[in-house]
Amino acid sequence: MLRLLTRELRLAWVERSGGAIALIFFLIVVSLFPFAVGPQPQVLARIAAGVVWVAALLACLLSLERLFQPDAEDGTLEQLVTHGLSFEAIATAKIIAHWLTTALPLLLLTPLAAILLNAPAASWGLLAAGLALGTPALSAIGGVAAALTVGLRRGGILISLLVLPLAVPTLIFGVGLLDPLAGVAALKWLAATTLVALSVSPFAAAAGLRAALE
Amino acid sequence: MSGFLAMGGYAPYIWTAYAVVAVWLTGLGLVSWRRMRQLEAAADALRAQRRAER
Amino acid sequence: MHRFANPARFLRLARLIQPWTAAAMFACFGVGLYLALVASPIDYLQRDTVRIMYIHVPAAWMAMQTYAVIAVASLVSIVWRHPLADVAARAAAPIGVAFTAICLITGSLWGKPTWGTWWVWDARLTSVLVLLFIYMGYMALWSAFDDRQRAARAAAVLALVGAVNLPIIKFSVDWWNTLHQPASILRRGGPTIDPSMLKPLAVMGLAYLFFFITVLLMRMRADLAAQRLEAAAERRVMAQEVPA
Amino acid sequence: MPDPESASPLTVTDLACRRGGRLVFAALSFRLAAGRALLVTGPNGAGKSSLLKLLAGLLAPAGGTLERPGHIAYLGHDNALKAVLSVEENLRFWAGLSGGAAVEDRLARALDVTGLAALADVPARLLSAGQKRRAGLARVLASGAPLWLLDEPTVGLDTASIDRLGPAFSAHLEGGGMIVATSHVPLPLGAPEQLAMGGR
Repeated sequence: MLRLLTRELRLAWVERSGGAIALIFFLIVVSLFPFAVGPQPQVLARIAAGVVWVAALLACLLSLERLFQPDAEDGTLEQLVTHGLSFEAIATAKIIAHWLTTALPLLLLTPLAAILLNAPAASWGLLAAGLALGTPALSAIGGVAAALTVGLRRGGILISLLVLPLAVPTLIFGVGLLDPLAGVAALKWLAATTLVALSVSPFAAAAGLRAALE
Repeated sequence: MSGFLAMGGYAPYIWTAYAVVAVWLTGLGLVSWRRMRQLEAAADALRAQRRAER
Repeated sequence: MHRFANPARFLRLARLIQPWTAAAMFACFGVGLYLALVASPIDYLQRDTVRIMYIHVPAAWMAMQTYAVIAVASLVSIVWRHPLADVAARAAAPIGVAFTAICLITGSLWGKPTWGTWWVWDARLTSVLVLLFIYMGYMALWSAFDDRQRAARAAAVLALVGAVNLPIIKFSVDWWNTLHQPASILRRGGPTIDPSMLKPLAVMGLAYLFFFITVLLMRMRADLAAQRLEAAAERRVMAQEVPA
Repeated sequence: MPDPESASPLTVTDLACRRGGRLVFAALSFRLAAGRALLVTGPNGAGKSSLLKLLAGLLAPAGGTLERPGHIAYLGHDNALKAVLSVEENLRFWAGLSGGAAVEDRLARALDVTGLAALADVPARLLSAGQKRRAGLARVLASGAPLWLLDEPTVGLDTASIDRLGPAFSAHLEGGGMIVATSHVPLPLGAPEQLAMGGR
């Protein structure tokens, strides 16, 4: 499984323009809000956390369609199975690779987004911590949705439809982290949500992949 | 000299700005230069080899 | 194989003038930095932070100039289908990104002491930010294709569409800015540049320009070499497919 | 060379296969001893590919039992090559996954037999269809698996390349390996056993 993960990371590095697209998309979405609601720093500061979270969520969705689809098309998925990798191992490697190549770089960009939205420096830490803790759930849920839609023609749009409702808890608790009163509770719930997502998703994604090979 | 470095109290901003410009431009310049040298060397070696075969 | 219409002539030309532009670049940077950091007077209002302007404003100029180069090259590429135009356009984009990013970062470093925040949605800075996104979209489009001809064609069209839209974007951002413009925000670094500041600005501008030309030539030569290597690999594949 | 003692025979007893609700075949039984090859023939849609996928463990049988060696190499219709990676990088990944001893020289020999040694460093996207197919075959040759499952292995290959596979196949069989293949073109398998499918 480790060997597959290292190859996924190598492939992501060779085709890094794909990863960069998600990062640019993240910054563009963040920049759209000032155009929409006006540049007043006070207004932006108040909605900053929510905007960063929504932008990060959407950016994570971008690369999900390419998670399993290319491997199903070029026979790689078949070969991985005949080489003895379980569907669960394949799904886990892919989800981890997705998190490392998409969510992690996003984390590094949150200060930039926070600056654009005039978020107070004090909130950057909580914002980054929330994203670090919440994005694994997004990768996990996204992995399941990607596995379920392998082979479908318009899989990409469908993935967003499947992931977004399931991502609501992560979004609420992630932004809730910055709430002065309920911050600690939000942290616990966020961690719980991510743990549940991480523990369920390899098996759900494996079922999806197994069905795709039928 | 220290007056010059202090930049009228705005030293951190001014020197960071100049550092960013210096790092980014020299970085881009060096990377482009190294890439040019490597690729042209490989291409020329290939051409010499093909000419030798002919 | 029109792909290599006349790179030989271009390569000779590039090898000839590249040392000169590099030398001019270093000279201008030397003089420019001296003028900017040492010789120029302190602006009575912004004190020393004006020294950031000397590297900020030329970067904004060059960000626009680079896009103009890409747009012209794209036009040449579409109208006369000259392969070198695509090579030039693709080589210029990363340099454009560099100038745009430098402009934004130095602008932010200039804004902090003046307004106390790292980023202000000032009309000019915002337009440069949008330009940065256009550059990145342009580069992403280039690397989205395997087939180089299709990539060149698509990128040329995008560059021209971008060129047509830039003035509209500039106008809309200015309009958006005045819409929300609380009168109190000081219009920064406007026409109040007194003559003594013009010299460092001009020299630094020249330095950036020579940097652009030098690095552009380097990246073009690298891209042409890469194309030759790719063609060689394809020949190897072809030769292997039909054993002699 | 596959290690003979792990090459337990391939025994199939009244195997049934259902795909997408359609019964593809049923009551299929055969036994393949070590060192033997089996050519599966029959019209398209008779379930030849499904049988191979079943043997490869890609599909669950609808009925019947299946005994096969633990380690198999399967060549389907696709060649599982990543376009951005070179031929060697692709094959090294799969050989690494197969594991086993002497990966390096198995890889080298496989590249040699399939005539891809000269193109080892070329990105897979530049290869022709025939060359990609040979890369797929090279993966199987380099796997060191006792059982080879080959679905139309010679699609897009010229006769010279097919003939060059002959020695590799016979060496595999003599070493106690097994091959189950489907093909519309004659394969250099010596005297393989025949299994006609789809006699409906």
